[in-house]
Amino acid sequence: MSALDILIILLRVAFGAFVPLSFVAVLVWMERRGAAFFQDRAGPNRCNVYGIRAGGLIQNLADGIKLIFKEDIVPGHIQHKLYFILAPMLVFITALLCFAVIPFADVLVLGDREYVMQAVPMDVGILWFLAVVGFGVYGIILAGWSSHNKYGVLGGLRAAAQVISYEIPMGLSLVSLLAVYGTVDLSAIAQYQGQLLFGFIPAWGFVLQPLGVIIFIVAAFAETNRTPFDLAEGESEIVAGYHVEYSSMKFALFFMGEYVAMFVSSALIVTLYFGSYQIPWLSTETLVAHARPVVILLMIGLPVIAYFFAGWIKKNNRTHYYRADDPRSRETAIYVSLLWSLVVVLEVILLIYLIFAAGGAADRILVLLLQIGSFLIKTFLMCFVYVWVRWTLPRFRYDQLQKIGWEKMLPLALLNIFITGAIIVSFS
Amino acid sequence: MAEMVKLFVNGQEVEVESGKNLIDALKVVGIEIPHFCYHPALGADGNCRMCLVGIEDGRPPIVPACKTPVQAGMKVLLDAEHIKKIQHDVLEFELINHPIDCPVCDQAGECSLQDYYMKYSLDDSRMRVDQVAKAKRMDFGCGVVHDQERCVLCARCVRFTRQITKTGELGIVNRTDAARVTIFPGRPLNNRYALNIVDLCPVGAMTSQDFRFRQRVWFLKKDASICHGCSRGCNIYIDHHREKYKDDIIYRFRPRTNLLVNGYFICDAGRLSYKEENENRQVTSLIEGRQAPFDETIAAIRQKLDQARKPLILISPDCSLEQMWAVRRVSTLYGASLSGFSDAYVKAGDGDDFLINDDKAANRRGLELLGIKTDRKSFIEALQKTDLFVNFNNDLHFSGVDEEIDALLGTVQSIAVCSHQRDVFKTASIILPIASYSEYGGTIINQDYVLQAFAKAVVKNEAGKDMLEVTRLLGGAVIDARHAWPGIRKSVACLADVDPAAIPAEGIKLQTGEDANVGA
Amino acid sequence: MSIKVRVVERKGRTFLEQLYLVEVVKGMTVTLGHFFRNLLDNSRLYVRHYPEVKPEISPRWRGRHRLTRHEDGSVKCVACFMCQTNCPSNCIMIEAGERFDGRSEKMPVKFDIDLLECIYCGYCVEACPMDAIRMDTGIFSVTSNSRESLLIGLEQLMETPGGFSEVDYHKGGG
Amino acid sequence: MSDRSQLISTGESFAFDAERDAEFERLVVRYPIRESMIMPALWMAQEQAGWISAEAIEYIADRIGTFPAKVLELATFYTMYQLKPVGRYHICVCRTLSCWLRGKQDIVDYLADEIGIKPGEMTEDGKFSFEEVECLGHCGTAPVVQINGEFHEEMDLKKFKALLATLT
Repeated sequence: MSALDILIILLRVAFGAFVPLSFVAVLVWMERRGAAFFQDRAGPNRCNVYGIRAGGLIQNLADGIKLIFKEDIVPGHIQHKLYFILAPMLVFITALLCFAVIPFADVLVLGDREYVMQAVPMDVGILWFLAVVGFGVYGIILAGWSSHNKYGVLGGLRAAAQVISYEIPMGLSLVSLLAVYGTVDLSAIAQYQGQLLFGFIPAWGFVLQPLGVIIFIVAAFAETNRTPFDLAEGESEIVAGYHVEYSSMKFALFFMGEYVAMFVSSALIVTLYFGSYQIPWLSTETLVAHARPVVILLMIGLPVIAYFFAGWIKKNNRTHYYRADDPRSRETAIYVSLLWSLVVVLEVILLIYLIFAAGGAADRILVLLLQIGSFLIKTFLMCFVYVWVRWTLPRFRYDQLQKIGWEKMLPLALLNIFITGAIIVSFS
Repeated sequence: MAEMVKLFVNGQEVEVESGKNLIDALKVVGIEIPHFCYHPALGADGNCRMCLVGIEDGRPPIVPACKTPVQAGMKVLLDAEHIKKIQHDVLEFELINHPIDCPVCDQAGECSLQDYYMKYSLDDSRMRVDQVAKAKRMDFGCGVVHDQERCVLCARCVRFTRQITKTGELGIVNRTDAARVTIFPGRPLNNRYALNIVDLCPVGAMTSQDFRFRQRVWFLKKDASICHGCSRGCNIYIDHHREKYKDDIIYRFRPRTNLLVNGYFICDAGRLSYKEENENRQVTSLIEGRQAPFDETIAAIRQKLDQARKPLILISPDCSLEQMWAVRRVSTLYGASLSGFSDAYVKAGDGDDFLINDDKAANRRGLELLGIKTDRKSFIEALQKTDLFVNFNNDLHFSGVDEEIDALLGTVQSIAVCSHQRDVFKTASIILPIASYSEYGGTIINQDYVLQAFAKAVVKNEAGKDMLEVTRLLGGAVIDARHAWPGIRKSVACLADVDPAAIPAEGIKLQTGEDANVGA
Repeated sequence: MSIKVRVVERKGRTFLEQLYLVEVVKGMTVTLGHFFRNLLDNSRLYVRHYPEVKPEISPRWRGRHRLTRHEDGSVKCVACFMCQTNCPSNCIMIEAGERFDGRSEKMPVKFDIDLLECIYCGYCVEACPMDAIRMDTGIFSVTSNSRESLLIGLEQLMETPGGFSEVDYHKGGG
Repeated sequence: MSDRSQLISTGESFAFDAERDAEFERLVVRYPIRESMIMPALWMAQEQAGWISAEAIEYIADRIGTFPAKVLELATFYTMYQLKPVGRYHICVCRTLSCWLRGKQDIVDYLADEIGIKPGEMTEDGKFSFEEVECLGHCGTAPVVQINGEFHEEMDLKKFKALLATLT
């Protein structure tokens, strides 16, 4: 094993562990800001460090500090303290582990070595995901039960019943998808989606499985306990469900676990149905072959995007009432200058690349970075869908939830398998 | 039972007692005739004209009800238009110069004028001239404060001082709209019943310095009880109230009518004795000066009683009959000698021929009937022999220090089961707080052998335990007041037929041998 | 039975509505419209920039209480306990005492309002025969770091000035 | 009617002189109850001192054996008992209904404005004192003014001025 191998492995693991974590902050921010904008409010806009609010991200910092320093209460009536403490860890760790098998870029070819861009390169990919995500609900059940609290137990029960109901349509929708791809390896699935259908349509999962994608997304929502399927929390009926007795960082783990799970399931949806890291019509090889024009396009595009973004910042980041010596104009000036500095730095890097490093390994790394960017943007947008749905739809009633799961999703998934099977058989 | 007669009120037949006037007779059957000046204790004066009623087929057609004795077949009109007009007009006259300062008037809420206005008038004043200004906040002495503007000149107060106390301090001076109640200059009220004037006054003209502005009457909870100030056992109302975040405290005592015992009045000393119930209370259990939990203190007392060779138990003559019985049981249980020595409670020469008695012990007759010795000689003998002295709330210093007894007390170990912090209990090695009489129920016998029952009124935040509970925990078999009675009935002949749950409000006059002799 | 029974037509019985998806997409379009409108120009948000921009309060708005005074500064309250009697949340605690300034015979010695218990119903203001207690201070934010400081007494109640002119108050605003 | 209950104390004890003492003893046996003697006794006290002081009332109450407050009631009720020194001419103006309706107020106002004495007051030179009294029983010839016990009926301002002019 060469030093490069070890470095690449370290980088992969670091990516798999820290990207979901840092996305927690982004997602919490997105949830809050998104919720606010959906509801015609402003969202977090107070917390600041020397007047810099970073669009509300500083609020997350404040929340984090608060949760860390809050009193960590283990109620006296709890008999199984170990399980009580174990439960939030379980929820968080399982959510994090799921991400390990998701490829975030195409196989990196450096010289004669190939590096699979997954935290844990694993052939069984999707099965690992199904196994671990199903394990996550044990954390919730354990939390509800060990809380020794009626509401907690009810929340845990609901979570369990809900996960059982929705694992089935989810698995069945996957069956048809896997039949199409012919593999369970997520890397292979991602590569498959780099092809073009009929020469001009990207062969992404949602094109191949229009019904499957809907079933899978709905089931994924239920699996992650997100609205409209967050009956396990049900504030109006069971206070906060399974985490009613939790405080401080133990509560924060549940909270972060939920967002990691949301991120991971977004990543999986993207991997399975939305072309993973693939940039439409630009497969890995195409990109490697045309690295220079792509970079030149980027160099032109960056300042244009930055110009509009700066304009947007200037327009929106100001005080909407009379305020002497508005501190937000200062803040805006800082943001804009930072933005342009970033553009300049990127331009310089790209220029250096063009002049000195074009061709060979550098092209490969450039493509890797582009694909990672593509993957993250897609995942981010999928997360936005999560937020969007949450602030649009009301929570289902429990009986409605079960009815949809068993009476609608299950037959539809079965139907999907038949149709897919018929098509595959007739075409092969 | 007096003879009953039938008469008609507003065309309806009612049966009432004969020999009474219309107001009293009809009140018994629930028909109220408005009146200011009439009071059963003071007799009819007929000056207020509020009680005018119509008599059909009679002459004259309109008569004051207070001066009209009931007659068989009488046809009384109360709701006729002309009667209503009389009531309405009388009220209008009364209110011409009335300041209508109900918001600051202590009587508001128990004021006849206010009630009658709401019931019979409800009109705005038609007067367009200035009201006659009279003196306010006049100190009449004895804690009575007079407000001339509110006065309706019913003269109840004047008649009270002339007929009941026979001191005649008050008079109505001037005439017409300048008339007012006043004292002779330099001669304020000077009698021991003066505060009854405050109760008598149908409006807020007479207020008590002591109760003035302290609480609005509608907040007060009014519970019937018996005054423990002397052996008369006057019937009272305990007016108490628990304000938010505070303790349940007594604001005043008021007399409760009981013709067998105290009539309509109580003495000022008794009236103001409510303060004793609020202040200076023993609230903590102490063992050798150290605060201890109640249970621990009880255990300590039990231990001391068990170890003592010949304990002496002293009981207060203020205790209820049931408590005395229970303490007697405890004394037999521990082989203790029991005494009710309470000479200190007698203040010779303090009594009068009306309500106040020399003997300030509420239930001395109870001690007598239960056969508990009260004489000084036997108490001192027992005290000399004893090694443990248990005092059940008996204030030996009630009328000053008794040197001889104090000297003896200094030599023995003592335990005090007491409701108040008093000098005599201070030397005790164990002090156990108990409830005072406003906080428990029971029966007492007054000096005229009238057996009266009273109920628990006040519930303190830090409630002391009833003495019965203490004796029960000390091993006595008496669980509560009811369980004391089989034993009491057996041992006291004149109580043999008494059912404690069925003692009427006015009490039972006991037929004791002695009493029967006196009667004969 | 003479109760009129009205049969309400139930919505959501067609196949498309039963499918949910179409309705979900419709709803999501609406919310997305709001999202982008606000994202592109946040000056159109329906928000009040509290605490920098205070809300307009009408003179009849029931804020924190105050005790009014006569022209000479003495308290108008005569300690009649009407407010305490009427208070449904039992948050007013008065102690009365003698008054010697000739205005009345009685005045409050202590006048405590437990703002934590108060439900701001305004019955005390209605009950007051002297117009002595009012809720026209315009103070709507009753916050503190300790429970004790929210039990406000006579001094504090008298110190607080009214938030509106006498004319506006009696007119009731608007 | 003004408040008459503010008694004036002379600071000296009061007692009937020998003549009135004998008169008292002569009269008191006439009545079945001694309290009936209050009014004659008040008259006698007023004759003796010109007016009735607090001490006089206390003396009478003691002498009769009743409460001072009771004597005070009578002394304040009847306006013919003078509870303070009066002028040489004591003017009593009836204030009750008939006299009021027929214009007694003109006379009262005249006394207040021109002579300078309000009800219950006396001129500085001691010539006039003035009191509003309750019904004098001459309602048919209202308004009526009584000066030193002498009735002047159907008074009006003009007649009253003329009347005052005759007094020296």
